[in-house]
Amino acid sequence: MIDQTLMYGICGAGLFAIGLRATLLQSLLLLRVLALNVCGAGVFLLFVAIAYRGPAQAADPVPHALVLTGIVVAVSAMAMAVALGRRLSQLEKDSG
Amino acid sequence: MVELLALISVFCGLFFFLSGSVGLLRLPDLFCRLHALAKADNVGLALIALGVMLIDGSLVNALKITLVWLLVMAASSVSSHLIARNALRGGSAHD
Amino acid sequence: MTDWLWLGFDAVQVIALWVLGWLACSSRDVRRAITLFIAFGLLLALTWARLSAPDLALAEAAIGAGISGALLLAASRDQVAQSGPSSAQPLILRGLINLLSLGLFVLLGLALWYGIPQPRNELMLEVQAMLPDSGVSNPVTAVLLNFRAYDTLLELAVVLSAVMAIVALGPMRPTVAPAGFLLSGLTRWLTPMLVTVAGYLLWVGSHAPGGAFQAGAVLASALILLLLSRLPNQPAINAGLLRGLLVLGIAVFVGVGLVSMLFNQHFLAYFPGTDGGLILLIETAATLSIAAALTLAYAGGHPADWDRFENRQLPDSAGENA
Amino acid sequence: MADPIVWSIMLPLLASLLALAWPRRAAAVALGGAILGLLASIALLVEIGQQATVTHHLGGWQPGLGIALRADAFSALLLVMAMLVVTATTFYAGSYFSDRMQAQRFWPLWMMLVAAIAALLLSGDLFNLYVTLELLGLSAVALAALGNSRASLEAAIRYLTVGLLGSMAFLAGVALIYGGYGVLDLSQLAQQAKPEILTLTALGLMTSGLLIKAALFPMHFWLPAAHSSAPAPVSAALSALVVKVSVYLLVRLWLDVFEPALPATAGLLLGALGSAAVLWGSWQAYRTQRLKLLAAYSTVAQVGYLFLFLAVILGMTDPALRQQALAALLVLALTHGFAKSALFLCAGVVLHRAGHDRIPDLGGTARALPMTTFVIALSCVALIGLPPSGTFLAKWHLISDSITTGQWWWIPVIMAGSLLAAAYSFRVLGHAFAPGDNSGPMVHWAREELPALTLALLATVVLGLGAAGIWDLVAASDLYPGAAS
Repeated sequence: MIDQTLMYGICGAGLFAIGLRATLLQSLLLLRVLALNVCGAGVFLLFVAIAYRGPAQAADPVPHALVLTGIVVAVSAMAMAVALGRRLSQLEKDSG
Repeated sequence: MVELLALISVFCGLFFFLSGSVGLLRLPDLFCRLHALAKADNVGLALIALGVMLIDGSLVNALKITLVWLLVMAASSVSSHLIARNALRGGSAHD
Repeated sequence: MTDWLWLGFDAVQVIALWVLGWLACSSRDVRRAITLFIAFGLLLALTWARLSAPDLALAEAAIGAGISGALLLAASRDQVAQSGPSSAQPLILRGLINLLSLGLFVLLGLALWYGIPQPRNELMLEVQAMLPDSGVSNPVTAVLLNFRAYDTLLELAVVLSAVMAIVALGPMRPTVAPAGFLLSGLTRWLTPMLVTVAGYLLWVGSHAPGGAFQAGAVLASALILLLLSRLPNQPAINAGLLRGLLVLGIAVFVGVGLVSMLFNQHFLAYFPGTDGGLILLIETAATLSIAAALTLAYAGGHPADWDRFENRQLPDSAGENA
Repeated sequence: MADPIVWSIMLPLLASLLALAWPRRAAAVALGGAILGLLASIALLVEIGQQATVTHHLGGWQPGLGIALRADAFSALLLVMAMLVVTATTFYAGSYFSDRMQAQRFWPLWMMLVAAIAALLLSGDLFNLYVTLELLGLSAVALAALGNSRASLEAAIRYLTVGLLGSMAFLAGVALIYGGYGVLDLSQLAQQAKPEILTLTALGLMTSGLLIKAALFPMHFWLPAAHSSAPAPVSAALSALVVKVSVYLLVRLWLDVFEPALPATAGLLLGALGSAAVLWGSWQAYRTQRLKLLAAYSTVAQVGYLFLFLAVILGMTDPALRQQALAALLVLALTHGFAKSALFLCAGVVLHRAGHDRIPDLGGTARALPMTTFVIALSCVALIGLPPSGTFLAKWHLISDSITTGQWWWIPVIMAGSLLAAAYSFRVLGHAFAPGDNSGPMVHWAREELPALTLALLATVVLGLGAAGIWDLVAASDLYPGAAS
């Protein structure tokens, strides 16, 4: 196995765990969403580390395509969470 | 010879980045920090860009790198201006 | 020598990612967390470049750090609470959560260590073998828009449903203050350039890093700049046009898919010889839809005449409902 | 051109686009999309009746390189059930929304949800399943937030973050699987799956992600609020369909794809969680004061039964017996889908007419809304599992299978769950039949009550009497050969 795959794979696993922990611990919506994105970044790093084939060879393009899809999905989800939070704080402001 | 020049240029650039970061952390208020960051980063980036151009040696890429540098300059000056203006109006320059 | 240098670079990179991720996650101050998160995104883009994934580096810089950073910063203005309580959960629960995360990390690490003895190349070789038949020469684009085009179609649907949700929640957030001359000057100067870059990214995606998503994000950033700087004589947003733009990407995609099913038996089986052109057509439509969607996502709601457009039809739909 | 497996997904998707682009006719477009989608799913079922399984290679590429759509009797029957529920609910929703602005925002999202359900049921690719899960999750949250009150927004936010966490866990599992096997296609995976630490970790991650989405006890905490604060048609779809497709996916992965890699105790663990869900959900349903909350808690319990089935099936070795038990699981899922959607639609009618859904204040409902009360009673018959409902058959099967596999300890749980279900049902009906002041005609709100009646009749009479066909269909189809052998 290529060193970088393992190294960055473990880095991804760590980010996944950090994000998961913070998602469960944070109470503010925005911070929670942020933590979810760090968690997602960890999973993406897992994919890209698995795709890596060393400096001389081209990497496996399939995980790259999957991660590209994942990044766009993550942004959509984040935008939606932010909009929900904004609407909720408006309602809270209105009702005092 | 060219490589040596490039290396010197890159390291000088790194020094400017370093001093900019130190300034960001150490200087007392927002305006000083902005000043340090903008100056140091622009010069630092210019030096690194120069070094990379020298190593690369192709004219087309050199033009592209120059364009990148110009764009970063424009963006960073405008954003520094906006941050400073916002701070002046909001009066939160000292947090 | 270079090997050791790379190893050192990788080690610094991994540690920096962990530290930034940890700090961004554990901060209780929203602004601070967002700033750290944007830095984290940029570092991630660097990591993608390091791991020979230039397509991802572009996308991460444009979408992951750029658009989502802008989105989060705008959102941090709206939210009432700027910092959270120090500990929401009881101590036992916190301990359990820590234990769970740590356990998962160890388990994932073990699975990677023992489970992936050597890289599995089957699918990669298949992609390489079929690449000449895909109509494009960038393998990532070939996977995204030909081999696994259906994923991309559904992904556009995900983007659309998020935008529909955002639009349903309320009106756009108002601009805070009119932009100064410096920002509007920059916008005037930058917008055409951004549109050009978006077009370039779209075009170059067939044979080099780039493609619809990166192009859409760049186009969206141009639109967001326009929204922010509110230039004089800027045309108002036309809701009908906007609806059309949002729908366009998927509509073209599904249209191509169904027509190809009519002639070639399989959904999204492009005609031989036309596949490059069809992919470009789909990508162009997708770029426009993505740009519209990301801009609306940043704006955080529907434009002013979105409702008026519906109101105009009110008498009719009332009759239909009765 | 006649590929119903593709049309079942694309027709609702096109309807969603058209409803967004043409808000003026959105209601009609959605109804058209639902009916056409129903027809496509029935065509798919007919095709499966003839050739057992259907596969469509998207893009014409070999599975592995490309994505394949796959269906067997299990997924096709669930799809037909979903489309029936959707069509009835679409009729109902046409007169449900009093705020027209809200209605016009509902239709495109509604059709998107339908497309997502169809796409998930028919997908044969692990990463594609992740995308469909996200599509389903986001459109469901968007619909749940349409209530636009504080309660519904808070519930929607929790629903969103919990769902995203589930998807992330699932995706991490997909990444590991890709690293270890280099494939994403389910049929190729089914032939290769081995019990290794990588497979187990990946399966554990995917399973926990799906358990969160399926709201299995103790991960059910987000469900009651999200399902009970949404508009009635949305609640119906969330409770009857969205939760169920996550269970479907779990069953698919466990029984068809990763069966050789499963440890022996895994089934028992899921069964234990399922029993806790049955007891806890039914108890909470009995104690709650609101009709919609009762329906939501009852969903928690019914999901529990499905996991009891999974435990029993994993304890069997004979493939023929397994297919029979799978058919019984399917009957339970179908019945619950119809009955629960009918119950939520009725709760919506009650909420509209009475202005509240507090169970102790339901007095007089039976006289004011006779048809609605009748439908509630019918759905209760199905939820308890009285004959002739499909649940009766399914539970009877579950009990006898528990005995044959030696897992007798589930039987008291099933009994207690049914008893509690009877208790909460009679509590509602008792209050509804209490004397009240006004009386109404038999059918008051035809556009809302008749769809609910249709669904409830499907659950009690049609499924109960016509279930034999389901057994034949399921017994004949084996979508992922290689796993069972």
